[in-house]
Amino acid sequence: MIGAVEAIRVKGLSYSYSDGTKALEDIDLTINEGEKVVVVGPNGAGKTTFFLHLNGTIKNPGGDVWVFGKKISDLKIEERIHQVGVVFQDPDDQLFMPTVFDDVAFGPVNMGLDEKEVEMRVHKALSKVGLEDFEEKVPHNLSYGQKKRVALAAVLSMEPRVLVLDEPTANLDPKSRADFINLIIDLNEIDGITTIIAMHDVNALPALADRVYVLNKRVVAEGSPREIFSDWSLLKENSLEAPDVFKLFKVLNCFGYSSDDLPLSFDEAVEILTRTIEGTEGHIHLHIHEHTHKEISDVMNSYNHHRNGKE
Amino acid sequence: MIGAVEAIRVKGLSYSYSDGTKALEDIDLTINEGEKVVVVGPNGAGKTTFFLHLNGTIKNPGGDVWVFGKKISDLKIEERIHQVGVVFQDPDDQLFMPTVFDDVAFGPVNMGLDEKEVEMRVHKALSKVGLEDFEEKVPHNLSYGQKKRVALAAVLSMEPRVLVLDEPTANLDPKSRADFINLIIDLNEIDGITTIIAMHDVNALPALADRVYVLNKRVVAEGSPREIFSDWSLLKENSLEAPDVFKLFKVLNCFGYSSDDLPLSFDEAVEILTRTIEGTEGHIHLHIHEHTHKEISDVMNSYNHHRNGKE
Amino acid sequence: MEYPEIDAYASMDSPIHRFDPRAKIVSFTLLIFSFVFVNEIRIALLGFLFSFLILLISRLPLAFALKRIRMVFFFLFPLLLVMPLTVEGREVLNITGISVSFDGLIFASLIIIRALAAVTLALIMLATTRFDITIKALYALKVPGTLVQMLMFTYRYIFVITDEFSRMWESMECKGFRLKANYHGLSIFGNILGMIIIKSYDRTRRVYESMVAKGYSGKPNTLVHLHMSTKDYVLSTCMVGIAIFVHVYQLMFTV
Amino acid sequence: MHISDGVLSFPVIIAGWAIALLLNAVILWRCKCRHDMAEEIPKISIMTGAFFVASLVHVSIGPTSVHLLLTGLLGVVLGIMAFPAMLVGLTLQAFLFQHGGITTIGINNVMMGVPALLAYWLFRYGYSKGFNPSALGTFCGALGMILSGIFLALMLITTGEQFTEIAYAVVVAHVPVMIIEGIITGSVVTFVMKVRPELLPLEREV
Ligand SMILES: Nc1ncnc2c1ncn2[C@@H]1O[C@H](COP(=O)(O)OP(=O)(O)OP(=O)(O)O)[C@@H](O)[C@H]1O
Ligand SMILES: Nc1ncnc2c1ncn2[C@@H]1O[C@H](COP(=O)(O)OP(=O)(O)OP(=O)(O)O)[C@@H](O)[C@H]1O
Ligand SMILES: [Mg+2]
Ligand SMILES: [Mg+2]
Repeated sequence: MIGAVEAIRVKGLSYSYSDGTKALEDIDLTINEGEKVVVVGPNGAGKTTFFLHLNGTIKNPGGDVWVFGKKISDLKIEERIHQVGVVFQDPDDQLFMPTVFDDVAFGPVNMGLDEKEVEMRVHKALSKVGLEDFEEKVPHNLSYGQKKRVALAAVLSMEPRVLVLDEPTANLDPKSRADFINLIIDLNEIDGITTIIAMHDVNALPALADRVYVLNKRVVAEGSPREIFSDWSLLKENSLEAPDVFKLFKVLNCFGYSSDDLPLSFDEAVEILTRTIEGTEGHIHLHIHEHTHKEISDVMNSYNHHRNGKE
Repeated sequence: MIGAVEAIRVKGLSYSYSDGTKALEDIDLTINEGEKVVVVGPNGAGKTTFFLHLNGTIKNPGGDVWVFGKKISDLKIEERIHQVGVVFQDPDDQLFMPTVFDDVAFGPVNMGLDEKEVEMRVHKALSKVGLEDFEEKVPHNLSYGQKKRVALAAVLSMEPRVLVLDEPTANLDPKSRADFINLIIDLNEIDGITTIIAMHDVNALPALADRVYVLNKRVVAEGSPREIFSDWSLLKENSLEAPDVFKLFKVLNCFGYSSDDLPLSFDEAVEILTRTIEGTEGHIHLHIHEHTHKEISDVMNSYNHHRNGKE
Repeated sequence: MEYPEIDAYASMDSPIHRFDPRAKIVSFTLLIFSFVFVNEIRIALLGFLFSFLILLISRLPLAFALKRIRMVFFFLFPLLLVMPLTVEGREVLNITGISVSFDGLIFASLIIIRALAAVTLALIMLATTRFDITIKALYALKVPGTLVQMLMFTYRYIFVITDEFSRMWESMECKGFRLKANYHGLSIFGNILGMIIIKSYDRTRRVYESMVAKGYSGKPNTLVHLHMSTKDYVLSTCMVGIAIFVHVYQLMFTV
Repeated sequence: MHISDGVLSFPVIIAGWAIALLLNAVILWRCKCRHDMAEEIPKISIMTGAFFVASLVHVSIGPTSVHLLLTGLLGVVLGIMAFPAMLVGLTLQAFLFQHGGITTIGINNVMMGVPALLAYWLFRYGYSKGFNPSALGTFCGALGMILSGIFLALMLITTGEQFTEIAYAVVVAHVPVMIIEGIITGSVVTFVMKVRPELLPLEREV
């Protein structure tokens, strides 16, 4: 993208915890304004640690993070939290005020805004997450999905330009998960907020990523979701998997369905199928020839690497 | 199954928490020895509450639970924990001893076994979960996936005949998740342990379920995974979703792929595809006829109910 | 926030590391009590040197040990400044009418030396045994089971709660909060603390449930394998001997 | 403010141990009669863990920083079980962080545990008389702290007259901390009353 604004730039970032655990090594990356980026990597890969650098919670003289062209260490707190908002995984860790209103107002109050402005922001943030009438509720008594929304609203009220989310879909039931994903997509597409997300849920990943970084202490790979999921040895080395739909189309390819577009999600699959079938004058042949079985077992072996010995 | 032994039988079980929250209403169900059963339902449906009844943690005079034909309230503690072992969601709640060895030995010691036997069981349980050399480790130095395994080992060491797991795959990276699922399947298939699992992860569900109960305070439905996932209005009412692969084959059906066997997982999909194509003398036609678009949009609407307004 | 990792070097090897944990607890505790009640500064100094000698024998990294020992020094250091002025006694110096007394100086030094000896011994005792084994040794020493279990579970959950607390703290800092000693800051801190208390309280129920699921009935449930060897008997006899000797010697000395 | 090893005299230390052990024994015995110990043990342990962690926080006042004791709060939240909880907490603090001392665990337990008990009784009494819980919390938090300070001063004076001036200084030094703990305890009580009132032992006896 020519002329795109650099939202986040990280250069040669390394970090070790005080007990000696090396969490990050020489991270280099650039994220442009308006992008949706997902960071994946196994448990303990340093994703959360990395996110703590993005808003300056970890102060690290050994590496530099620029936010919209300014060094994060030079930004004042109020400026910084206006640029980058981080939503952590466990909503209970983020809701510590007696009411939903207070929790959502917490950030704006710390930014020194006046009362009117604070109230306006709280209403706006709560309506974004669909919890307009919850202001007076006690966060502790909400359902898990609702708590996650309040935690998000509490960051949205600071109106950050970059939104960082650590495992947004964990522990949610399927409906709440789908709702939450849509909410994030809307924030990105409608409000133009740059989103950076860490997650393990590969089936939800494609909807949330224009670009994927694979992190395992260092940046192991970078690319579109399609590129990342096509590289099965990369997946294997980093304890990852490809979405089921993607794997299935790999198999369909073996059966003679030929399309270079491999879909990553159910919706995309339907669209691609329709397009392909229409493009081939209304029909597709699936058939078995002599190499098919071999090809299929190759695909299975590459992608089901975590199930070795089970087939 | 004729002549099957009833592992768990529950009759007319209702429960309210002391603050008045109605968590369970009139639950009736029977689970046979050797079955793999999954309980699904939205957040707050009462799954965890139900599980607390299965091993007598909640003492409830208002409902009856029989374990292998005996009323649970009549069983002595040592007998009871030998019959049913429950692994809860958060491993930190279950690893309360200073070392892994102590945690895994906790149950056997309470059962009054002698030292030799306790040690043998600890070794056996740890080797089942693949953590042979971890005996002297301290829980806070383990990764999340490892903690989950230790929590499982701590229950396996009591050698229960029924294993109850609350959200075993939550928060795990894809590899750990796949490993954990395989471990559970092995315990069921090789060791013959009856498994009862609560989870939100529909893509992993088919591998872990012979039969599914949908719980939402009461038992809303019961059936094979295929039956449950075919009933989209049931799914919708209970905040559930069908696995992506299953939905995709519904769509393929619209394109003229005709098979009544809809696969639920990637592996099954490959197997069914191969079988179907071989059965039709080596090929399948996918084509678009006049009703196709309508049919597809019907499928999409029924199954993507949680994404309304997004398409 | 740091984990309280007192036993980071417990897997090293030294005669002190090999000392039976029960014997270690008994003899070190006696030594501590003995050195703490010495009234004669020279004997106190000998006690401190003896403690330091054991520290050297234990091969614990000095940086690790000193970092913890010096805390006591900082804590008691003000005594050294205050007591020479407040305690009456032989005057060594007179600065513009304020008399600095020798007795005060000696007395403050005595307190600090005794404290240093005690903390050094306590540190060695804890740092040379894995903490879980120390707790089991307490149980083997017939300390009431209820207390031992409370120590054990509290120790375990300190780590869990520390993590939880750090995460909450991080998320507050992300929203621009800094703890200052003003009303707003403290009452927000009260909220976090309240949240920690509520979360811990909810956890107590879940932990109890999972304990009951494993047949817990309130009794301690660990296997303890500890064997006293001849060396352990000799070593503990020596230490107990020194602990007693110090006071006998002091009695004779002062008479 | 914990007392370190080496400061107090032998009789004071021994008296401390005697009172501490006796009170603990009585409280645990009473608890055993009224409740299921199997349920109480994990409860006290985890709550003690929470207070332990909270007391590691340093609040800076001017050039120095103080770490919190939370004596009054412990009493208000845990009731009489605050006393054994304090014993466990102090033991771990002495062993893990070298705060306080080994020989002084007993006396420290008395010095902070008795104010905690008083704070608890006062809180319950005040609540039953219809006082505002937040204000009561603030008062009990402050009271717990200043009582600890006064006890400490008394103990120093009992040990020897050399400590008289220091004892006064100790009481004065406790005043700012008293205010801090009062505010914190008050806001914790407000928070808990709003979010999870059943957690405070107001109606039931512990
Ligand atoms: N406060 C800490 N002190 C010491 N080590 C830590 C701390 N926090 C994390 N670590 C370690 O740093 C490494 C990176 O941890 P991090 O939490 O960033 O991983 P992650 O990628 O977020 O993992 P997950 O997917 O499980 O959330 C891990 O090895 C972890 O054990
Ligand atoms: N100790 C408790 N006291 C009062 N109410 C409770 C308690 N535990 C659970 N509940 C309530 O009982 C209902 C059932 O809770 P439960 O934890 O069994 O649901 P669940 O199906 O396990 O949900 P999830 O999928 O989120 O784990 C919920 O409304 C919950 O708020
Ligand atoms: Mg993380
Ligand atoms: Mg649950």
